[in-house]
Amino acid sequence: NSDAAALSSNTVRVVLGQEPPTLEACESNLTSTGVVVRSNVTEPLIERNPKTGELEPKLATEWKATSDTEWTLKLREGVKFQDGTPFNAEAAAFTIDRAVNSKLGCNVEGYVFGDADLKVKAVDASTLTVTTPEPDPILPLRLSFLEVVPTSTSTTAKVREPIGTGPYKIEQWDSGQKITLSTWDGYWGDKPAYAKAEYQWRSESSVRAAMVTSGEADVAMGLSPDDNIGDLGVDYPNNETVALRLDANAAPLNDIRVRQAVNYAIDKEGIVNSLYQGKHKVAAQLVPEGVVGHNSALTGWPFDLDKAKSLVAEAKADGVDTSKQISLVVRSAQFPKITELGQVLQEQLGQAGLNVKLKMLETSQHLTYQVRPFPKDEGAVALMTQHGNQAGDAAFTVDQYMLSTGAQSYFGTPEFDAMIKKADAASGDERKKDFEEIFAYQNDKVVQFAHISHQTGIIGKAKSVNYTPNSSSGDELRVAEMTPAS
Amino acid sequence: MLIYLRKRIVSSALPLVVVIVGVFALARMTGNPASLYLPLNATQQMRDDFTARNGLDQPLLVQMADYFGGVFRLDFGQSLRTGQDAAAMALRAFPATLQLAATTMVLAVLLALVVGCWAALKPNGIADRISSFVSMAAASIPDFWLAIVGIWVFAITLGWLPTSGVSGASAWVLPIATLLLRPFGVLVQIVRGSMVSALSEPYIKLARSRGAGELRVVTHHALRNAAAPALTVAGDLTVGLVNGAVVVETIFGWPGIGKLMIDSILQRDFAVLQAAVLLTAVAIFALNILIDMGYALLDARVRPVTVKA
Amino acid sequence: MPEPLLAIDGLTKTFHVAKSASGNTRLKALDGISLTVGRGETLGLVGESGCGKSTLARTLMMLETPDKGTVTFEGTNPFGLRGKELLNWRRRVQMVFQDPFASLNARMNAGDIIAEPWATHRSLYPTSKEREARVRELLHMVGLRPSDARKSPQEFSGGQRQRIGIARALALNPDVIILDEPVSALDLSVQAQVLNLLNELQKELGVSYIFISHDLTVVRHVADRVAVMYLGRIIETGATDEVFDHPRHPYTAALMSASPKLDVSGTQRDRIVLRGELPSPLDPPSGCRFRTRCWKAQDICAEVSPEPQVLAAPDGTRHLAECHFPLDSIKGLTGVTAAVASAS
Amino acid sequence: MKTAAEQAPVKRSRAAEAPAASSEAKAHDVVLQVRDLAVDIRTHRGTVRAVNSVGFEARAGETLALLGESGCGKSMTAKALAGIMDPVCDLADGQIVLNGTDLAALSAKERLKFAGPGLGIVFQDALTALNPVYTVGTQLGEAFRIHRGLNARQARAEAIDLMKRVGIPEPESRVNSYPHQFSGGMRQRILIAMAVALNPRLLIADEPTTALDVTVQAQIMQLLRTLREEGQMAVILITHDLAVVAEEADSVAVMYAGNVVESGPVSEVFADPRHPYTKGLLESVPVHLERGAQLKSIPGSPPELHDIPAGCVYQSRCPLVQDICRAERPALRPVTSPVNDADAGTATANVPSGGPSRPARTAACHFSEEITNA
Amino acid sequence: MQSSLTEPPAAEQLPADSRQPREHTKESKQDGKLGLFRLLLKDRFATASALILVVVGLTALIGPALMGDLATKQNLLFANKAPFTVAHGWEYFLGSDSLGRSMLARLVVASRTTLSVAVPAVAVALVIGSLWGVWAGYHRGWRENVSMRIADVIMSFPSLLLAVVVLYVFSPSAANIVLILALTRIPIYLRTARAESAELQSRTFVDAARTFGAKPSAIIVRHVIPVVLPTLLTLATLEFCYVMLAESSLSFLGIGIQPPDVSWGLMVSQGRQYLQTAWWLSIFPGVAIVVTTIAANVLAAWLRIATDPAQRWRLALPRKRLIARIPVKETQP
Ligand SMILES: Nc1ncnc2c1ncn2[C@@H]1O[C@H](COP(=O)(O)OP(=O)(O)OP(=O)(O)O)[C@@H](O)[C@H]1O
Ligand SMILES: Nc1ncnc2c1ncn2[C@@H]1O[C@H](COP(=O)(O)OP(=O)(O)OP(=O)(O)O)[C@@H](O)[C@H]1O
Ligand SMILES: [Mg+2]
Ligand SMILES: [Mg+2]
Repeated sequence: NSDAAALSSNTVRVVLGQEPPTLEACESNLTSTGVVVRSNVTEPLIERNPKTGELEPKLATEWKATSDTEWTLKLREGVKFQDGTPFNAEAAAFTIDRAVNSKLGCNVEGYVFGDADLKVKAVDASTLTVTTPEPDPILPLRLSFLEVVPTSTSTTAKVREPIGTGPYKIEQWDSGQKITLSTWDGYWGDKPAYAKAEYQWRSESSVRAAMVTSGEADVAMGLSPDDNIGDLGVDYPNNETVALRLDANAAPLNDIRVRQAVNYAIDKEGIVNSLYQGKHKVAAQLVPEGVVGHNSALTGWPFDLDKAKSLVAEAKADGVDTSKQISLVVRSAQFPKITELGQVLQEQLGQAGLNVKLKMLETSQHLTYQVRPFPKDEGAVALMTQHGNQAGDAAFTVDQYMLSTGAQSYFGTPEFDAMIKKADAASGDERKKDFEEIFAYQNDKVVQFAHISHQTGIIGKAKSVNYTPNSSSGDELRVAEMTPAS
Repeated sequence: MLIYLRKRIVSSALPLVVVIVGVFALARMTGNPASLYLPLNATQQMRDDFTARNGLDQPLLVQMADYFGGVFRLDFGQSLRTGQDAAAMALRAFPATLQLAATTMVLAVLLALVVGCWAALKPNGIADRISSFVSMAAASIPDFWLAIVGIWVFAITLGWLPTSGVSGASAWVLPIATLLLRPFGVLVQIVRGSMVSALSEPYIKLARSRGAGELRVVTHHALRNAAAPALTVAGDLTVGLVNGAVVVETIFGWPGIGKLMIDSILQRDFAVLQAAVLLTAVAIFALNILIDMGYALLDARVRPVTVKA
Repeated sequence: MPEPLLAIDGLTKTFHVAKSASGNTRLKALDGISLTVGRGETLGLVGESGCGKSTLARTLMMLETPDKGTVTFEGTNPFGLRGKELLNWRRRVQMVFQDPFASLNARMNAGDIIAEPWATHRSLYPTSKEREARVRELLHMVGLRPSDARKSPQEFSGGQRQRIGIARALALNPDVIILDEPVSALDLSVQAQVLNLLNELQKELGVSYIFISHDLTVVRHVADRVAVMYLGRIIETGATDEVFDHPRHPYTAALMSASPKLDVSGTQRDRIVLRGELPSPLDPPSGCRFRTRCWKAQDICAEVSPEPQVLAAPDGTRHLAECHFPLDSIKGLTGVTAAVASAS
Repeated sequence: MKTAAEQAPVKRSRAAEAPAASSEAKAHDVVLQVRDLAVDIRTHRGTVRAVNSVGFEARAGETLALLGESGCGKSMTAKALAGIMDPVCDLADGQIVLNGTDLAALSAKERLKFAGPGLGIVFQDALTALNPVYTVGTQLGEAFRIHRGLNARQARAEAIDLMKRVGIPEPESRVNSYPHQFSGGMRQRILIAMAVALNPRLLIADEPTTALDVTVQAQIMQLLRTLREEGQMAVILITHDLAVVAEEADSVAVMYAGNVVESGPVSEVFADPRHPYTKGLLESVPVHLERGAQLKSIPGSPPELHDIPAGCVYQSRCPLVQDICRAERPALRPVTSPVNDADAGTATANVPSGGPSRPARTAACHFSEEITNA
Repeated sequence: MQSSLTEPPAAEQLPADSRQPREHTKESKQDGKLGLFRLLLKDRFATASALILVVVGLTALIGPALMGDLATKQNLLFANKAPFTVAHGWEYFLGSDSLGRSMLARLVVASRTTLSVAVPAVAVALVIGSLWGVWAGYHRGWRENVSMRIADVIMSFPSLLLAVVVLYVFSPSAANIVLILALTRIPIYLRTARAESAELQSRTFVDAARTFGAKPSAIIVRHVIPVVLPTLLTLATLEFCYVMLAESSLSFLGIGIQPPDVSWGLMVSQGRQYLQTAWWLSIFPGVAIVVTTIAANVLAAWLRIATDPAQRWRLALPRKRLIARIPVKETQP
C-alpha cells in the first residue's frame, strides 16, 4: 500500500454516511452537502465560531445594524472566486437574492429565513445593506448560513458543483464513488496543509470505522459507540439533543400529570451509561450548552418510577383514560442505537403503567408525524425527535418546537407564545435570559418534552491526521483545520 | 430466430408498460415528498410551491400521461434529490450492478457445475453429503452478515482486501464472494439433481458402451442435458441480483442500481425510481429472452424453428 | 346393410406445426377418412408408423377436433353433443391407449385408476360399496387379483398394466372400445391372455372394437374387417381374410410380405422390401401418396389421386382399394415378389 | 493386453476393411463365451439375483437369439456383457470371454477399451438412447475420437461413412441433424451404426425393432444381416418376437426368471422344444387359428425376483411339475435331438472355444426327454 | 436383509375375504404412513432434520407462552453478557443482548415471528402460484400467455418498492411482510407449475381422463396437482430459506419486522452492529436460520423421494458392502 501511503501524505480521505445529493451552495445546510462545501469550497460572509458561539468575520469584515430593520456589512477586499472573478458587494447581494428571494426553493431559505424576503443593496464594491421586513436581531447569524457564489451562477437552476472563494475547489466528482477537492492557488487566506481532500461514502457505520482502522480513510464521520474503533475514535459534542415530544391533544397525554409521569419514568442515567457508554449527557432541555439561551440551572427530571406510577394513578382517578394507547413514533436508523432506545423507552413507560406501542417508521413516514400538519386520529403520540441547533441560538429551537403554531410543536399556551415572541425580538443578555426562562417554563408548566440526552458524536480519525472536531464538525468539516501528523 | 426475437420483444412491451404504470402509481401512494425536500419549518406556501413545481398536484392520470409523453421524447424527468437527469443517473449506476451480477453469476455457475457434478457422481456418497450440506448452509446465510464478517476478517484482521469501494480488482473480491454464496448454494442443488437424473438416462449408458470414460461422460454427455434447469434457476437468480443486490451495494458502497433504487424509494425520488425500474425491467426482459435462446443453444429440440406451434 | 354403429365420413385433421423444409406448416394427419364399424364387429386398422392411426383414434374420442368430415354414432354426431348427452356418449365409447406406461397415473393405485371414470359418471355405481364390488369384478374379468387393486402401476408388468387400462375402459360398460396397439408392448404369453380376454368380452357383451396394431398376425386373428392406412388415408379395406390373402394395393402387399413368419424350415422367404422412408406427412407426394415407394408407379400416379375402387372379392365381401393399378387378386404374393425382383 | 481392433491402423478405408475382418474371424469361430453369469440387484427388499448361471456362446457370422418373457433378465444380461449395468446392479459371478479375454475380470477402466472395438450394443428405445442435444454426427463420431484419436473433422467424415453404410440417404446433410429430426426407423439405424462403428467382433441388439412397424423392422433386420455378413460379427439378438427369431437367428437361448432354460439351433428348438416354457411360448402364437378362437397361453405369471422358489424356476406354471422339480433345480444339460443326434453326445452346457461348429442343444428340465413324447 | 420394511405380505397371504375391502384400504393407508415413518428412521440425516423441525415448530408454538416475559425483561446493567455460562442463571446461558434481555428467550420468541412470516408467506405464494400456474398450463393458449406476462411483471418489479408502499399505506407488521413476500414470490411457483402442468396435460393418462368426460378442474385436482406437488414442495423449502433471508434483509434496510416484534432476521440484522463486541447477538439467530433451512431442505429432498413410488426404493437401498448373497440351491448334473 505504498501508493496509498504516498497519496495520504498530501491527501486527506474522508468517509461520509451518504453521498451528497448536490454541492449546491444554497443547500449547504443539508448535512451531507454542507460537510463538503461549507468553508472548504465556498465561504459565508460571517462565520460562527463553534467553540465560542461568537460570530467572526469571513468575507465580511464588519457588520452593524444601521436601523431597526437594516444591517450594513463591510466586505473583504481582494478576494477572488475560483473562476477568477472578483468577490464584491454585487456578488454578496446576488448570493442573498438567489438563496432567499428567488424561486429556486433553496433549502437554506426555509431553514434560516422562513418566508421573509430580504432587500439587499450593494452600496459600493465593498459595502452591502440588508433590510428585513421586521426587526431581526440575529440577521448576522442567519447570514452565516449563506455561502457566497459569483454572479455567474445560474438563478434558474441549482448548480451541482458551485464555484466559491474557499481554499479548495472541486476537482472531480465521480458520481457514486468519490468527490475530490484540491487546493486553489488564488485563495485569499492561508494555504491549507492538505493539497487534496477526497470524500467517499458508506452507509454502514461499521464499514466507515473499518476503513479508518484498515487505513483506507483518514476521517470517518458519524460512528456508533459499538463500532469498536478503539483509540481512533474521537468524541465531540454534536449539538444534537434527543427527546420525546408529547402530544397533549389526546388522552392520556392531554393530562400534564401523565406527561410528568413520562419524564419520571425514563431512566436517563441508565440509558446514557448503558446504551451510550456514558458518552452522552442527560438532557434537561432541548439545546445543549453553547447555544444562546441554554439554561444551565435546569437539572431535569430525576428517574423516579414510584412517582411516575402515582402520577398516572392520580390522573386515572381523575378520569383520564390512562389505558389508552400511546404511539411511540421512532424513525429507524436516525442515530446510533435508536431501536434499542425505542425499546427501552417502551419498556420503561410501560412500567409506569402506560400503554405504549412502538412504531418504527422510515424517514418520510416519520416526517408526517414530525411536522405540521400532524396526522389526525392517531391518538396520543410520543414522537422521538433528534434536534440539532446548528445556528447556536435558541430562537431556532423555540420558534419551531414551542410556539403553539410552531412547525414541530403540538401545542403551547398564549402566555408561553408571548414569552417566545418577546425573546425573539430581544438581543444581548436579555435575549439570553428570556430563553433560559422559556426552557424552565416548558419544564414546569408545559411539559411538551421529555428530554433524554445531549448526544456526543464520534468521528474516526487516523493517527496520521491532526484534527480536533467541534460541535459543528458534523455539518461543516473544515479541511483547512486538518494537518498531517508528522 | 429473428422473427422469434421480434415476437418476444413485442410481447414484452406491454408488461413493461404495466411495470412502469405500477411503479408510477405505487410510488405516488407513498406520499408527497415535499416534507423530505423542504426544511422542517417550511410553510404551507412553500409546500404548495414544491408540489406544483413538480407537478404532483395534478390528477394521477394526467401525471402519468405527462410522464409517458416524456418517455417517448426520451425525457425521463429530473431527480428531485440531485437535480440530475433521471435516466442518466440510472444509466450510470446500472453498469456497476451488471458487472457485479455478471461476474458473480459466471463464477457461481462454474463453481456450482464443478461441485454439483462432483456430488452427482456418487449420489448419497460422502462428496454428495458434504457438498449438499455446504451448499445449503451457503444458501441460507444472510448476505449482510457475511459481508460484515468478511470485512472484519479479510480487511481488518488480515488486511488482505480493501473493506469496500470500487477501486481496483481486489475491491471486487468481497462483494462478489458475498453475492456468490446464495446462487452457488442453490445452483449446486439444482445441478446435482439434474445431473443425477441425466446420468441415469439411457444415452449415458450408450456413451459408456462406446468406451467413454467417466470424465467424458460427465462433461460431454450429461452436462449439457442437465444444464437447462440450472439455466432457468440461474436466470431467476440473476434477476434477483440485477434487481436486488441492494444490501451488498449498500454495505460496500457499490454505486449500483439497487442502491440507487432503494435510495430513490426512501427519498421519494420518483423520476429516478421510474427510470431505474424501467431500465432493470428492460434488462430483465432481455435476460429472459437470452435465457430462452440459451435453451435453444443447449438443446436443438426447443429451437423455435422446430417446435410445434 | 344394417345401420352401422359408428360411421366416419371424410374425416380430415390438420396439425399446425413449425415450418418444414418446404415451408409448409400444415400437417394433414388424416385426409378424408371414411370407415364404418358395425355392432359387435372388430375393425382392424394397420399401417406404417406415423400414418395417422392414433390420430384417428384420438379424433374419434374427441381429443382432437377434426377440420372436416362427420362422425355418426347411432345416428347422432357426438361433436354436437353437450352436457348430459355428451357424458352419455363418453360412457359408451372408450379407448385403451397405446402406451400402458404413460396412460396410467403412477401416483394412483390400480383400484383408483379403474374407479376413476365413476367420479364423473356418478350415477353408474352410486355407492362406494357398489363401486368396490365392480372394481373387483373388473379386475377379475381382466385376470387380475382383487388384492391387486392396492398396487400402484409400477408394481405391474407391462402386460398387467395394459389389462388395467382395459379394465378402466370397461368400467363404463361401453359399446365401442378403441384399442390403440393394445398388445404391442406385451410378450407372447401375455399377449395371448389379453387377446383371449378381448375375445370373450366381445362374445359376452357384444362390444365393437377398433383394433389398431402393427402386428399383422394379431390383426388377422382378431379382426373381422381390416383397413390399411398410408399417410393419412385409408388405402384399402375389406374382410380380413380377403385383404390378407388377396391384397390389392401394392402397399398392403408389401406390408404383408414384410411381416415375419414363424416358419422354422429355415428357408429364406422372398419379400418385398420397400425402397426409401415414409415420406414426410408435411410434404406428401402429389397424386398417389404411395407412388414414391411403389414399384408399379407410372406417370399418372404423380398426377391424379386415385379414387377408392370397389373390387371384386371372391367371397363376395366388399373390398375397396385406392390404386390406379391394383394388383391382380389371383396372382397373390408370388407374382409380386417376382415383379420386385425384376424391378430392383 | 491389446485387442485386434486397437492394433489396427488408425485409418482404414471401408473397402479394405471388410476382407480383413473376414480373414481375421473365420465363420463359426466362437467370439463370445459366457459362463455362469450371475447378476445381483440391490433393492429395498434386499439383494436379489436377476440373472443366474447364464451360459451361452456366440459365433462369428451367426446370430444368437435370446428369447424370454418380459422381465426374465435378457436386457440385464446384455448390459452385463457390455459392462453398463445400473449402479444398483453387480456382476456377482461368471466369465465373459470375448476373443480370449475375460471381461468380467477387468476393472471398469480397462473395460472401456473394449467398449466399441470389442463389442457394440443397440438399445430398444432409439429416442432415449440418443442424446437429444448433440447432432447425430457428433455422436456417431465419438467412438472414433475416443478410440482412434481422430479430430472433429475426421470423425465427421467417418460418421458420414457410417451413415452411408446403414443406408441413410443424404448423409452429408443429415449428419448435422439432431435425433428428434429423424424417424424412429432412422434413429434405430443410427444406433446400429454407432454400435458397429469400430467393427466390433460382437454386436448386441436388445429389441432393436419392437417400437417399429413391420416394414421398417424388415429393413432393420436386413441391415443387421448385411453387417453381420460383411464383418463376420457375432450378433446377439434379444427379442420376444418368435417370428423374428425364426427368420433371423441361427441359434437361440430361451431364458426364464434369470436362467437359461433351453438353447440350441433355432430350427431344432422351435421344431422340437425340450422345455415346457419354450413349448408354451410357441403355442401362444396366434397363427393358423380360427378367428376369435381361444389362444393358448401359459397360465400364471413368473415368480417375483425376491421370491424365486428353490428347485425349478418354472415349477409354478409347469404342467409337468413333480416333486423333484420343487426340490432340485435342474441344470442346463445336453439333450438328444432327433435332428442332430450325432453331436448330442459330446455337447456340454458350455462348449469350450474351438468346439464343434454346430451349437449344442441343451435344456434345463428334469423331464426334457419326456416333452417330445408328450 | 428382509426387514420389516418390505411391502405388505404377498396378496395370496392376505385374508382371502374380499368382502371387506374398506378395511383393506384403511389398513393399507396405515401401512403407508407407518412405512413412511420407518423409512424416515432409516435415514439418519432425514430423521435428525425432522427432529429439528419438530423442535423448532414446538418452540414457536409454546415457547413464547413460556418465555415471552423473559424475552422483554430488560436490564440495562446486564447488557451484552457472554454466553455459555450458567453463572447468571439458565436463562442467560446464551448470553444477554444489548438491553440485557435473555438471548435464549428472545431466540425462542423470535422463532414464532420468523415462522409466522416465513410459513404463511411460502404457503400463500405456493398455493396461489401453484394453482394459478397449474390452471394456466393446463389450458394453454391465452391464459398461459397472460399469466406468464403477469409473472414477468411481478418478477421485474422492485419488491423493495412494494415493501415500502405496503408499510407506508398499511403499517409495518408481520402480516404485511407476509403479503409482500408472498406476492413477490408467486411467479416462482407460477412458472414451475405452469411448465410442469403444460407438459402433464399432454400426457396420456390425462387424455384418458378426458375420455371419461372428466372436467378440467377434476383432472387438475386428480392428475396434475399430485404430480406437480413434490417439485413445488421442494421449491417451497428452498423458498422458505429465501423468505427468511429476505425478511432479514428488509430488516437490514429498516423496512422489515419492526421492534418490539422480534424475528431471527431482525436479530441478525441488529446484532451486526455488535459483531465485534458481542458476536452472539447475530451468530445465534443466524445459526438458527441456517439450521432450520438445512433441516427443511434435507427433509424435503427425502420426502420427495419417499413419496415418489418410482424412486422410493432408493431410500431403502442397502449399502453395497452389506450385500448378502442369496444362496441358490442347484443340482449338479
Ligand atoms: N399433436 C400433434 N401435433 C402435430 N403433429 C402431430 C400431432 N399428433 C400427431 N401428429 C403427427 O401426425 C401424424 C400421425 O401421427 P399418429 O400418432 O396418428 O401416427 P400412428 O399411425 O398412430 O403412428 P404409430 O404407429 O407410431 O403410433 C404423425 O406424422 C405425427 O407426427
Ligand atoms: N435398476 C433396477 N432395479 C431393480 N430391478 C431391476 C432393475 N433393472 C431391472 N430390474 C429387474 O430385473 C429383472 C430383469 O430385467 P431385464 O430388463 O433384464 O428384463 P428383460 O428380460 O429385458 O425384459 P423385457 O423383455 O421386458 O425387456 C426384472 O424383473 C426387472 O424388474
Ligand atoms: Mg400410434
Ligand atoms: Mg429388456
